[in-house]
Amino acid sequence: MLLAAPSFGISQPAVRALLALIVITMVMTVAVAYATWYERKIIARIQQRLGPTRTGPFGLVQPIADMLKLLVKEDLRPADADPVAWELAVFGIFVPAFLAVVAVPFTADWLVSSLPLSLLYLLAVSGLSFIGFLMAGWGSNSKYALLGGMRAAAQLISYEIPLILAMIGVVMVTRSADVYSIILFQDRVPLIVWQPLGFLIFLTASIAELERQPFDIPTGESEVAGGVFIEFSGIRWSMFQLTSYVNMYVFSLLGAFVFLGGWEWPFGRDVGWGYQLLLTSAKMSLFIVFYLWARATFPRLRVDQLMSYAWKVLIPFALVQIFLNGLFIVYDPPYVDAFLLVSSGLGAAALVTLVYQSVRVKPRLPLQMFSNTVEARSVV
Amino acid sequence: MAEVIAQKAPPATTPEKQIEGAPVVVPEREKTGVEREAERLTPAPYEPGTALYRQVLPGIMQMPVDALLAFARESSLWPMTFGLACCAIEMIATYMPHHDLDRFGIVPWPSPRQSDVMIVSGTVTKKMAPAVKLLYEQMPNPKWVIAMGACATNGGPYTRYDRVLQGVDKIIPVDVYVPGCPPRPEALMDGFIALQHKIMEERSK
Amino acid sequence: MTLPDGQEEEAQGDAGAAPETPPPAEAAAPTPKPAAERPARPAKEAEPKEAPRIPPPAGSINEILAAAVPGVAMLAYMVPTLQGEAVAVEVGRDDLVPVMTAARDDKRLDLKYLRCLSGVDWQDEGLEVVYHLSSFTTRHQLTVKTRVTYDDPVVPSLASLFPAANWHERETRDMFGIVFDGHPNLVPLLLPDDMTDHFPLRKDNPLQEIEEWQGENLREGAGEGEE
Amino acid sequence: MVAEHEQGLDIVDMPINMGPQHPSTHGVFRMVLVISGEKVVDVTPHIGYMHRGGEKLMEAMDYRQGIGYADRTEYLAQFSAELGYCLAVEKLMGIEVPERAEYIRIILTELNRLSSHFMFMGAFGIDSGLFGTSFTYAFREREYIQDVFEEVSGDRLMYAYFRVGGLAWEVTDNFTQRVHEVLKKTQKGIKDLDDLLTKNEIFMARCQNIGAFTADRAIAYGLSGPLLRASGVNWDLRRDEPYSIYPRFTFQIPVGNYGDVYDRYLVRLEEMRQSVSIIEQALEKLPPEGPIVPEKMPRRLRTPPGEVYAKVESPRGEWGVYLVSKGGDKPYRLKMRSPSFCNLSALREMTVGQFLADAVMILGSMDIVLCDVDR
Repeated sequence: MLLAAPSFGISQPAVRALLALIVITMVMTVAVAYATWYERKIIARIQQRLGPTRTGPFGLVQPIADMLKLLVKEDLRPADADPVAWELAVFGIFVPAFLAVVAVPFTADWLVSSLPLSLLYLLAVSGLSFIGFLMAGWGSNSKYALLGGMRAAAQLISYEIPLILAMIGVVMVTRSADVYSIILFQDRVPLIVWQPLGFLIFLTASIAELERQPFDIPTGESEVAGGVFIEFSGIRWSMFQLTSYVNMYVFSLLGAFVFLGGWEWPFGRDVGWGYQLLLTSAKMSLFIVFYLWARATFPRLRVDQLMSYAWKVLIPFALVQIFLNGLFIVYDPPYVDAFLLVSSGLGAAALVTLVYQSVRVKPRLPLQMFSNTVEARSVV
Repeated sequence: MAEVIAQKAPPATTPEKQIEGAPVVVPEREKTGVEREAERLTPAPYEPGTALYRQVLPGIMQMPVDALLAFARESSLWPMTFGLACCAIEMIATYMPHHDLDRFGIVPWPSPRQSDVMIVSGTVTKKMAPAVKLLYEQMPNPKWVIAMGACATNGGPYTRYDRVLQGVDKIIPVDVYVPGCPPRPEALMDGFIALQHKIMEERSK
Repeated sequence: MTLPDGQEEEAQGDAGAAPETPPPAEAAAPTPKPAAERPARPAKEAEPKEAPRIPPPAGSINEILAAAVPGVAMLAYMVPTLQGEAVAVEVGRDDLVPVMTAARDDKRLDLKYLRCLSGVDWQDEGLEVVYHLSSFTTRHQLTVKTRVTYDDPVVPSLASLFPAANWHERETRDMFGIVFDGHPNLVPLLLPDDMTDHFPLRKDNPLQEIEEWQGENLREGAGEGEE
Repeated sequence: MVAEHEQGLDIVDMPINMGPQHPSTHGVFRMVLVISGEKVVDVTPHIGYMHRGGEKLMEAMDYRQGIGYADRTEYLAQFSAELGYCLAVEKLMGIEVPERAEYIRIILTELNRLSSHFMFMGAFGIDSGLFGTSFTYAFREREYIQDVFEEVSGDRLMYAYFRVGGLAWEVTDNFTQRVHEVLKKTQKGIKDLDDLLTKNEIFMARCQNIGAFTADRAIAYGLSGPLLRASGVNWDLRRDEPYSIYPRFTFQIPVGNYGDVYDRYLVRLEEMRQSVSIIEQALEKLPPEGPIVPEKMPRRLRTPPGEVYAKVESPRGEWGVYLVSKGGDKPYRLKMRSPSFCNLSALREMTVGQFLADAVMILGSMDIVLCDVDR
């Protein structure tokens, strides 16, 4: 587990990696269980009500109760469901989420394996999960599930591209695709300062990858009534929920490391791993609170609006970002970082105003008000 | 224009009741709509499954596991978003800030597969009864039913109209009856607490 | 077809039990108090059996309608509404459609808004369909009625004229059995699809009795659960 | 011409059954949508799942017992339903309602319009995808209004407080002060919902020019209320066919231009503000004391034979009562013209050609109450 620290008396790195994996899965399961509690409390607070309070102090036992209940639920399978797709759907979604955790450096010396291309590995693995959605959608042989599955595939694929383009911008600036060295690069200034446009694109694309509220079309309750997971019950369904929260952790960690400087930025690396862990989790919770807040306050986009937003807005802006980075890196003007900051900031401002104005640009007549005393003739 | 594939209700096949030796004397006359509907309203069977640990663990070991699972089940009852009539408005009011059901760990889920409790809130008419029965059968097994309001209990103010089913327990077994027309949100919460006591008491079955 | 003014049945409120068509058994019919206790009522003049048919004043819209559709036997009278009085017109079954098209298209009437279409079951005087029309520009209100007998309850459908009538006619067919010929899809609306012979709102369809014990199929363990 | 790889395949439109149990069908309403890809090709609504014979049972109940059924038929605007029923019977019997009772009736009906529109705002937010936030904000205000109704009539939802001829009993003595408190909270609630939904980019993108309906199609389908006004028809029963004491107040009637889902939302939001001003005017003019039931009320309400078609502007549209009486104390035939029934009949023409997600929005914008549709 501790690559550079004393190695628990076990020499072979493989056994240590295995030990680290077991510890991570245990920690991640507990962390995910309490993510459900955390989410219900925060969304309840936004909606002016108390979250679960009756089961244990402050409802802390609620996630355990939910998990136990789901464990013992009867596992129904629709008679005419496709058995192979049905069984493997869970693993199709579950495995990529936990694979991504392997390459994430929690603190300077707490990481399972240091891959030279860990950023590339993370993006590639997180792109795998849409196969699981398709299998779940097709396997459960219900029209809603099929519709949800198709929408999930379309959304995940088309939001993978802006995510990768934003990351390419980052890699161009830091000249390395290893998350560890990207963090080391940000010891003086976090990358969000140099790449605000890249940060915005990453943020929206990550919400879409997680299928959180503004983009939760595959599992939207009001249209597709639970979409892909409509036929799953009991422990199988809770696996899907588990992976959606693991993905949330992974993407908020990724955002914290790449854009906010991870455990490096204000205090540097020599501070003890306790502070580093605290710093990382603080930045991670910034992202998580944003995801939960988005879930409580944003209505859902329509499928065609979602697609046009990805292809017509996010990808062109990401390409502009990469072009600007390339320009400055090749010509290397004296104040490279100043230019980077200015150009990317302008790009971010252009993106925000475009989105803000896109709906308002069409002039719309206000309501006509007719007084009730005047015998106003009818308009028809 | 794509021809409309109207989803007709499945025509009820008239079962041939061949009692041995008795010649079929009466020619089978065309069943009227009322009789065909009566066949659709047969009560849903209730077959309680036995959990795996009950077959494996010896008697003495089952006690703590029963208690633990009963606590887990009672403190995370997930009802289905299924409102019928006026009682549905009071059910929604119970989820809202003034009387928050989320405190009991009760979160409404859209699909019957992920829910344990079915709150029948409103009048069950004979046209809706087959749908209610189908939803009940789709729910995974440790499931309970709360009949909310007078209409679900015995037809309520509409009990004398022949299109209304006099009580939902004619088609699905009901665990808790909540009186009132519509019952106050506090009454529904009291129904949930009664259900929790019932789960605790029935844990050894 | 003149209005069949069959002898009017005295349907006294609580005591009237006409022999052949029993009115619906009241749920909790208040037992009439013994005559002694009842306060001496002033000698009541005979209760008017039929609403007085006051012909509408001259110049009201039924003249315009009569002019628009010459040669149609129309019985017009005034009907109360919240704002005063309105004109009601009783028309035979077969010249219903010309009257309605005239009411809708005539510029002076312009009755484009079909508000309400209801069936009324006058037990032995047959089934009646009542149309309430009104107009936004000329602010007229008109009620058109037509009567059909029990044995051939067929009325021409107005679904082509007024799209609003589409669902109302399907509902009236479910409840009263009045068939609207020419209706695009006269499939049961409020009743299950295979129930085409049971008309709940007809007077001869009594309310069902309240069953005493309903818990026959309670779960066997359910009873003893409570303490 | 069909590409060769598609030669063998025949593209079939997929019928989807938005069944009686669906989170966004506001109760038991079933739609069979035939969709090709995401576009809706055909809609066949199935209703009747909540048909429980309100009209048949009202024929068996006399004029005092029938008010409970008017409540239960229109269970989100109960006071409008009771007002329509009482006005019909009073018109037939020729009873004059005292001043004080008229004012209290108007105050309670307009408060009920507010609570019904709050319910619409909440449900409409859920249809557009908000995870319940609009519901909780709207219900917080609705509970305050329901507290006033409970103090006055003793019940949260089924008030049965209006009687033929006036009111059942006197209101609580701090009635005006309580209503003033609730109005302050309601104005804050309306502002909250306005900020949450109206200027939200995604909400505007989801609602604007969806399910647009022209004025003459709206009249042909017999729409009424906010749907009719959103399509540009300037028609409000409280002004054009005045009943009770509405001519004494001055308020504005909002009328839309495009007839789409966003206009219907704006019309309802504006109507809530107008209702607040009506209540304030009515509270000032409320006579402090006076009878609430006419003195010489007959002990048994017997109506002379005849018929009347009384119509009231309920939050969903024109709620009418066609009452036919053959003398005696029971209505011979009572037809409730429910606005949701007529508004719903136009669903097919509004939804064909839109996306699946818009079909949910259009249904939500109609604000139907299923017991009102099936009676």
